[in-house]
Amino acid sequence: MMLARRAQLERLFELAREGGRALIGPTVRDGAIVFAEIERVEQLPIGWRDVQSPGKYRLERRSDDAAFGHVVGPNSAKELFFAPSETLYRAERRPDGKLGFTAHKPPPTAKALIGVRACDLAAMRVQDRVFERSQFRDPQYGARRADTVVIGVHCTEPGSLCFCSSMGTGPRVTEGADLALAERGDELLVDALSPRGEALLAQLEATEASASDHAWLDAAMDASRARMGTAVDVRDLHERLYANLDHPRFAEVASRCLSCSSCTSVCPTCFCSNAVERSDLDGAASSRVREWDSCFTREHSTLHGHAVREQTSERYRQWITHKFGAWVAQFDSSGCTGCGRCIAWCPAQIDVREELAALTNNDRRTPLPSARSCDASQDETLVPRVAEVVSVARESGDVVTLRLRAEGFESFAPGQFSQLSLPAIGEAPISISGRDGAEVEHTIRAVGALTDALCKLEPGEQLGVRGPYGRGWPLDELAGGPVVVVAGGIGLAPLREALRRMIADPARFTDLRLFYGARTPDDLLYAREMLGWVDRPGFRLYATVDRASATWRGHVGVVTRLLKRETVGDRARAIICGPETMMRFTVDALARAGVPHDRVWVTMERHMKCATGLCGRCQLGPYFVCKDGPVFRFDEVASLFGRQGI
Amino acid sequence: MSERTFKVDLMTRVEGEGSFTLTVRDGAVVDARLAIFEAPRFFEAFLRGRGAHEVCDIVARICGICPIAYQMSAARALEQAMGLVTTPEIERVRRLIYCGEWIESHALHVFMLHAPDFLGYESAIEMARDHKPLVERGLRLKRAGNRLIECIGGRPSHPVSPRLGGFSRAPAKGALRALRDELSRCLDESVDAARWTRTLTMPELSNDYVFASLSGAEDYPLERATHVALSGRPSVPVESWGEAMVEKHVAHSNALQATLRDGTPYLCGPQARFFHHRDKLHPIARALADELALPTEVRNPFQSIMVRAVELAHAFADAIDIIDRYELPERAYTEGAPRAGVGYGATEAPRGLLWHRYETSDDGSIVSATIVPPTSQNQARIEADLRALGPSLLAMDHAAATVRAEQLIRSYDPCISCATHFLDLRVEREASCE
Amino acid sequence: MNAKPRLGVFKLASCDGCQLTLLGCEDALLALAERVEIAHFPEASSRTDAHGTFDVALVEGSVSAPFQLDELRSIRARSKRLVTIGACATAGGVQALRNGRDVREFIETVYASPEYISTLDASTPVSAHVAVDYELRGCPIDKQQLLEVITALLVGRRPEIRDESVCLECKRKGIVCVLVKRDEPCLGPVTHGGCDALCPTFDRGCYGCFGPKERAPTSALAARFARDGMVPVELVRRFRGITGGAEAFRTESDRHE
Amino acid sequence: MAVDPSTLDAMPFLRRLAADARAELAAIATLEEHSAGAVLFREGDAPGAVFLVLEGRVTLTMRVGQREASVLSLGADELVGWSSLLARRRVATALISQRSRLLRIEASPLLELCERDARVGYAVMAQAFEDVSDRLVDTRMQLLDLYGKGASR
Repeated sequence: MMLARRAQLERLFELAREGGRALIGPTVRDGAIVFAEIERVEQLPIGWRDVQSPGKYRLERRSDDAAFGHVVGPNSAKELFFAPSETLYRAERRPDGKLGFTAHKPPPTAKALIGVRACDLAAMRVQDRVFERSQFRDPQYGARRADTVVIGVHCTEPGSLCFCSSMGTGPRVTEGADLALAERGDELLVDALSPRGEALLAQLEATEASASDHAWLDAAMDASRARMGTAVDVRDLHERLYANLDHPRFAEVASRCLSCSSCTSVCPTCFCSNAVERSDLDGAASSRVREWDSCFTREHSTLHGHAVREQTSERYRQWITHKFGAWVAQFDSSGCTGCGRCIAWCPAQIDVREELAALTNNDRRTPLPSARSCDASQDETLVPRVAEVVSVARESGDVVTLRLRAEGFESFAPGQFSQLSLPAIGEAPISISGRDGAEVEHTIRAVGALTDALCKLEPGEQLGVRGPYGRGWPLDELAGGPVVVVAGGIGLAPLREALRRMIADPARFTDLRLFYGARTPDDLLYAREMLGWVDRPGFRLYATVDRASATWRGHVGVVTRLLKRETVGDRARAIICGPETMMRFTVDALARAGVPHDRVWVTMERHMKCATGLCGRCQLGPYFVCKDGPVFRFDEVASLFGRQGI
Repeated sequence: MSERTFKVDLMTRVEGEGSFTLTVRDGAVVDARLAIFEAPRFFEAFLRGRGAHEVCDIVARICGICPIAYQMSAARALEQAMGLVTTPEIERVRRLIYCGEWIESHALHVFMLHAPDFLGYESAIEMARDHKPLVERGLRLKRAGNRLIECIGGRPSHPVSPRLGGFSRAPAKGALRALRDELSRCLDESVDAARWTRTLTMPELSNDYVFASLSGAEDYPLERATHVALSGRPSVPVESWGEAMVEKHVAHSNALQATLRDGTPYLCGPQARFFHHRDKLHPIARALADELALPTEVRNPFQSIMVRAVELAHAFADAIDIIDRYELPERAYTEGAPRAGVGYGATEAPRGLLWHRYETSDDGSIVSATIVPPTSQNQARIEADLRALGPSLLAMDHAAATVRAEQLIRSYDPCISCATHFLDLRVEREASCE
Repeated sequence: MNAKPRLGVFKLASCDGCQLTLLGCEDALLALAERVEIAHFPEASSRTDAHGTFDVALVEGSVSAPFQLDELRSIRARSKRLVTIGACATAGGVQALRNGRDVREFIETVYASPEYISTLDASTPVSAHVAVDYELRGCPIDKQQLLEVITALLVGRRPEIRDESVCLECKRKGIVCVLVKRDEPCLGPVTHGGCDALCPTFDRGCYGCFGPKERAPTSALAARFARDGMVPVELVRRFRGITGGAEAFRTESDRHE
Repeated sequence: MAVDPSTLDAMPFLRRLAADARAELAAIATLEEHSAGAVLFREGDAPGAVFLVLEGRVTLTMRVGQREASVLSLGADELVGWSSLLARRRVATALISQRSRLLRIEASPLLELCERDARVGYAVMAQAFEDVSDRLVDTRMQLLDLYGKGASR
């Protein structure tokens, strides 16, 4: 550690801004200390402090002229790297009908950050993990985040809403910065935490800090910890929260919560986003724009026009259990850094520390899965590739199978899905129903504007495609014993390629039974193909319909009735895809037949808007359905399955 | 006996819904009626009991096209009632945003609503097929006005920043400066546009008007005044305007019509302002008026399009001057304590003078409100003009004559929604649904 | 595409500001006219077709006089899609402030000869009378949102207009919350976004032009205002404003009366 | 005429009955075989026999206007015509949709037997109750129209 005069800040500003770097630091604007571009030391909030309490924030004059004598303001570094609103790509339909997708690249702007607290440095690490070290890497975030110089500040004067010491993120800057500063009157204690920091420090006029300087800082940090507001008990917090999903406090807090999204917006780690189509008036071109979203909006959990989480209590539960619970399973750390922003900027004055204590006022614990390690991230631009329709097969009145020529499906696994898109209309996840050489098939039911338009495509027309995404069926785990496949309605589509592969491999799949329920005989998909399978030894097909005319000689009734009549045997394994209600009854029927939950796999449904776990929409408890699923072994999701408002 | 009736059940290219009937019998006009169809909205009634600080937000909703006029007249009146004094810096910002409204409203009227009459089109969109540059120019000028309003007030219709005492936030200097180039280009374009109005064929009509416009400020009347100037009569202090004119509720149109106390209709708006204050126009606009050889007393209502074009140039030039001198004021507004009082406010809306009177109680809530919009003041004058036009229509075919009558009414740029806090459809609807 | 889709613009009780927004789409106006046939738009064109059929009808204004009811039913019958534009058409507008009060007394306040006046007791939204396909909020509506509704309807998708709070827009813009920093009463937390957080941008509290958002827990916000010292009469005014006729705001204001 | 009591072993719920009770039941049962297209009874018929499906498929159909709609198909181990136990008219038509082997028991001797021998009575009623309950749940699921447009997936 080195000791410098505070006047060296001038020099540090110069160094930080070298090479045209934008310097971002705290400054007073509109009655708050905000994090914004500054050029000169005088723009720091010298002589200001921010006094905060739930739902209130006031600037006050200090008795001294400390430059860093404040805590955190309404904004954070988040907006610098994860833009509040940004174009992902532009789509164009050329006059010849061909499509083009052009990625939007944010202009590379090198940044230097100064005055970042330990809590916010922790938040940057959390966001790095979300955007850069998950299965998919977000290039827009990466481009903005790359090559950022970070000058942290040890927090010597925490506010009453601070609880970084509870969350283990502060007050001392220990990582994530190049330099760490401590302000002591007109002196600075400076620590270099990286080679770049060393280089910067070498250019400052500074002397080696003494043992008493070290001791002063240690004491200041201890004092800071002691001055923090209410502490949060973080031991097993994620498991304690998940054990209290039905806690009456959720209803109580919902009577105070405005569901306004302020907490998630000011949170330096919240990353949920929404992507919308902005089409030009002529319909020939459109942009896909990503914007900050929040689990407190209705649309965030909207699925087929209905909100999964309609009640404020459910949204509050989603937020708090994700931030302090699911996050641990998803990213191996809490989503909270103890900065206190969600308390200060809550118009309803809700203090999350109080809510956490009230919600976990018992000894219950529910274990969560541990975080899946991610050894290799792949870049995901969210930009579609152009695919061309090779042929269109009409399966039933409102279902067609599009055979597409598209690249990138070589490593496809049955059960995975694609994101299909049309400019100006939008994008949706569609399961892959088959692959044949370089061609992939998607079976689509016309239920909305996009699927209607997809179903109307003709051979030679183009569309956008991303994928394949998600976890498919565990064919290897199924091999060897009897396999029961249960499909309902269009749920047969994601199973078809798995069935084909099992049919084609009689040595490993000697006993294969497909139970398939559809609405009417006309709605039975792939009827001709299935008839071809019937001759295959060891394969049995049971099809049933909900309603039929008297001329139909097949089964009438629900698919579980068929299952009940069959002896499936306790060695069987089952894979199921269909409406959630149908899957729930099927799982029960299988359990009665002796097939336990850990030998049943189901596909889960959530709105897989980005398909990469980056938008936060598809969350189901500790999972992102788009990348942890859509196929789950039933015991993984049993406690969440069919539960309202999760 | 010959009788011809010219009638339009739904007037188009005017703001709001109105109709007119003109009946000529044996060469003499026997009936000239302008009726206004809007359901009453009762602003003056529901303003009572509201807080003084809410009035600017509420009265803006009287009109989507000239909300700033309403906000400014209301602010003036309430500031007077509350004894609140604004700073000169803030007054200039008020004039600036008002310039924006004049630009937006005049550009809309000249190019989109009135020009198609002169060139023989049903709409500016139709006109764009043959005169695209003209329509695009109109849209550019209008957009410049909207941008100016947006910069200061947030949005063109019902801006949010105007308040008692000033603005909730004063515009940043840089933001205004950023508009300067566009305004300057548009000033040139508006000069060209005014020259173009001279090429239009003006139907003949010459009327003897009593011109009423605000006066008492050193510049061209806009956002403040002490008096109402009347041609050929002594001027009237703003406070007394309510007594100098009378509003009457006439059965045939179910509208309040204003006349002078002796029953004489008067005219407010561009021609009146030009008549009284030609010499106070910005030099660029004044030179333009000279170049166009506009008489100070414009007696032909069709020529109002030329006056409006001159005012458009004036508003651009005025706006640019204000921006050039602009410094961010220390405070965006001054505050006043609520008190009981009476206040009067009059400003020049694009289509004429807009007069408000409020009485406040000691907690600052509204005890009574009176709003006299320009269109109701011009209404009697419009009917008088229709009467004057009548005989000249007899030589024309019916359709052309009807269009001509409509064109005359349009030359007033009537703002019917403004007027509808006191207008209703019933009577005229029933009468016209024969 | 064969014939261009036909667009009609209609007006009930209103200030014209919303249809003016269509004229204010300067850059897009001529392009729009290429895409659709603007068949009835009296404010802009003398070619009208009040009795024709429409693919999309934009309706501005509230129902506040008897004749408007018949007019509205007729428009509905002739339009494939009926879109209400603005606070009047979706919530009754500022003129709904008269609702629940003695209209006769109101008429006498404004009119010299009240016997000429015919009006309904309440100013009501279009959806109170006929089915509405889409409600575009705002006083006035936002230009971009209007274009979004039209373009979305043209390609057959649902408009990408989110029912989220003003707070979310405010935070995306990096505005410092006026409620938190100085207790300025702001309806943003319970108000439908779409204005791009205009009022907070201009350093004042939101006054609810876009009406209540879904799940607008107005009582929780009123509780905050009351904690900050707001008296009931002011609470009533606060929720009974430009969109005071909307259910959530009306109920809340009534609660404090 | 009467069937061998071992035939009853095919039905799980009857396997649990004591041998003498099974014999009594066998005594009033007959074995029938039908080929596809045959009709066991028609909607509106007077109450008659109850059937137990040993193999094959029986489809219940109901008249909707001019057409006949299939509402449920029943297979091995399932009960057909339970409404006769309540002495009600047939609520649906039972159509053989696949060659079937059935155990036929006339309702009146069966009810008499149930009255006389509580063990049989309990077994039969319990089975009928379970069947009806399952069918109720299934019918609800069919009503939900899970694969319809409004429902997910």
